Amino acid sequence: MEYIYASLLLHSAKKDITEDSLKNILVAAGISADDARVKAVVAALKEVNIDEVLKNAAAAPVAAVATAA
Amino acid sequence: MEYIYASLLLHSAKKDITEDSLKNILVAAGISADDARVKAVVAALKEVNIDEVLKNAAAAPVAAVATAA
Amino acid sequence: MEYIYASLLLHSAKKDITEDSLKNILVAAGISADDARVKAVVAALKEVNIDEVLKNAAAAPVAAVATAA
Amino acid sequence: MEYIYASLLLHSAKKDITEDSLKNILVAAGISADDARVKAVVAALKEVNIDEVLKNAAAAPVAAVATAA
Amino acid sequence: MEYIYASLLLHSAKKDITEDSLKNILVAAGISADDARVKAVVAALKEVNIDEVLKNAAAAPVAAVATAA
Amino acid sequence: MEYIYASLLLHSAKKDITEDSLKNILVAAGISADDARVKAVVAALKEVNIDEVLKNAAAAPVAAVATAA
Amino acid sequence: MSLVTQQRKIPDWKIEEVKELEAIIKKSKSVIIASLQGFPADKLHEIRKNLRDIAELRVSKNSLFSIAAKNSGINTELLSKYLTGTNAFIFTNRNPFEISIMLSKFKLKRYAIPGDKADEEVVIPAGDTGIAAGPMLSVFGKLKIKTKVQDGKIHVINDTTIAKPGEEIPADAVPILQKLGIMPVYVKLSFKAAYDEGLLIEGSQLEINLDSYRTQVIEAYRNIMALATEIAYPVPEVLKISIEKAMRNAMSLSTEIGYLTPDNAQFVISSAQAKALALASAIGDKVDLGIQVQV
Repeated sequence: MEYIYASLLLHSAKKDITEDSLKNILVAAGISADDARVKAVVAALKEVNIDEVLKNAAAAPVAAVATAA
Repeated sequence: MEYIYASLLLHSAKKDITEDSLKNILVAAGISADDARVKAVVAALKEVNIDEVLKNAAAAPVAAVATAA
Repeated sequence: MEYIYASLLLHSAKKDITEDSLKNILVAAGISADDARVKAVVAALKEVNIDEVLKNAAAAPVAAVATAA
Repeated sequence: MEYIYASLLLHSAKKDITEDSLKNILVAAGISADDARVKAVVAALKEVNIDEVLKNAAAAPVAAVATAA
Repeated sequence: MEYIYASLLLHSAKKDITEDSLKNILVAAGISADDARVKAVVAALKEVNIDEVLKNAAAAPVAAVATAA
Repeated sequence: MEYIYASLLLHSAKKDITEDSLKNILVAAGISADDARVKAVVAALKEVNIDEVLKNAAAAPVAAVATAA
Repeated sequence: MSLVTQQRKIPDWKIEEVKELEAIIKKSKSVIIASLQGFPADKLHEIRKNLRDIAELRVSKNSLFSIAAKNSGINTELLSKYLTGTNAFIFTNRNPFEISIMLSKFKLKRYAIPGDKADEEVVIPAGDTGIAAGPMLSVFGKLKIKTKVQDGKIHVINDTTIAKPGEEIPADAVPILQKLGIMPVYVKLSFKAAYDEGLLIEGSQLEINLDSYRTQVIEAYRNIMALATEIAYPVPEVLKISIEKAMRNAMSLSTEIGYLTPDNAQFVISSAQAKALALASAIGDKVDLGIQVQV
């Protein structure tokens, strides 16, 4: 999950999620960044609206309740 | 949430969460790390069993469901 | 909500919520305290078991469900 | 949590959350304010949109209640 | 479940779910597509608001994880 | 989610999940497959016992079905 | 017969009353003025009993209270508009809101009169009513209460509800309820105003809704927890929530982009599977998918 945490860190700090920025963080954390994986994550994240996803993540437990009720 | 994402990144990579390691990541992410905050977060995290919390986080919605049912 | 925040601040610091203590905080915050409201809040919160209410509100989604169920 | 209550008291009264304003309230509440913590909280709050956070906090529990009821 | 996975793959990529597109995927996966079943699935999905169904299902995996943990 | 649905489709049809088989499906679905992502998914799935995961996900269907019903 | 002076025209009891009022006003921080309009006088003693040791309730003439208040240094101009009709005066050293809350928790009941709405469910209990069988039997019949006659008295067969809270109580039932000692209507003092050490508080302000305070306390708590979580306020109990939230966010995001690692595979694949099953069950009754979706 390191790549995702790094991406969320950048998103949270309102920084662009690029291959470089992601790699920088991973390296700073002492993790050897896998180029292909970095590329894949950056490409995949371009296709989603992260804010939207996080908003839904916050709602998830509530939804869980709703389905059970 | 940047401090938490950075902490979980370290945790996920099985690295120690220290003032230095946390600051390194924040700086790499282009965030100006506040020394007092870094210190405080690291100190507070020492009292938290992160693995336990992550396990419980996964379980939380179930509790929610149980109460609602 | 200012009166409630000020009251909970006192509660959180384990101080008595009195007309004087409440007014002191509001004034320090630059708010002109309304005497009648101060009195109303102090009287009402005496009847409300804040610890009990907070305990129920504690684990956000779970508590929300529990109170609603 | 006194520092957060004090901050929301200021926010709720549409006052700036500064080190001074925060310290004033804490002192008025009879709490000895820790300078480093005051600094850290003020710095941290500068980075978030408080209104946004409160809106999201309010939305979730209400939804939970509504669906569970 | 192959027909469902194929349909979700198309939906997720924001492509129309037609008899041809569904059959193409199944064939590419090395599955011999049953014409009648393809027809029936496409017709049935036309009557369903897929986004709505998926949104409501979103909560479930959390519970699944929890039970596994 | 396309890569996951394509993988589950292959798994469900008892076909090997390889870079080629995954790419074939994505192309058939009209999606331009990203090599790095395909590689990453296939590599990750090698470490995962999908049958086991799906078995543990068995708790999910109940909730999922309940909402859909 | 001696000359009758202006002074002596004032009856002694009035002078005495003003003196007493002055004494009470001087030793009390605040006074609440409550209307006695339509308030059953026989219920006042229950309120007095309830307020014992906390406040003193007196029914006085407005004019006498006004004189006593003025003599005690109260700005009676503030109060004059409330000093009409029949009033009770509640003197206390407590916060007047406390008195109001206390009285609101104390339910006073009275007998119904025709036209009243029930404040609580009105039930005619089964058993002997003690009412002689006679013309009253037809009243029970009209109220659809099943009865039998035993030893010349009307017996009710089953507990029978004749009005739910908020419903009008049938006028025919009023004498029966009185006979049975059932008081289904609440009475409360209506506060006009409070005067608290120079501060005037309107009667409507005195009505405190404790539930709304509870709600506000919860809201305030939620808000501070949300904010503390967002800024990762460094205390362990907040950081736990922050971590949970970060973890959920990471799980959701990796699911959304189909990013798989051994530590999120369970979550991501389960999520895809749950969606597939939800969709399968949504169309399962129309299509034979060749699979069994467990319900």
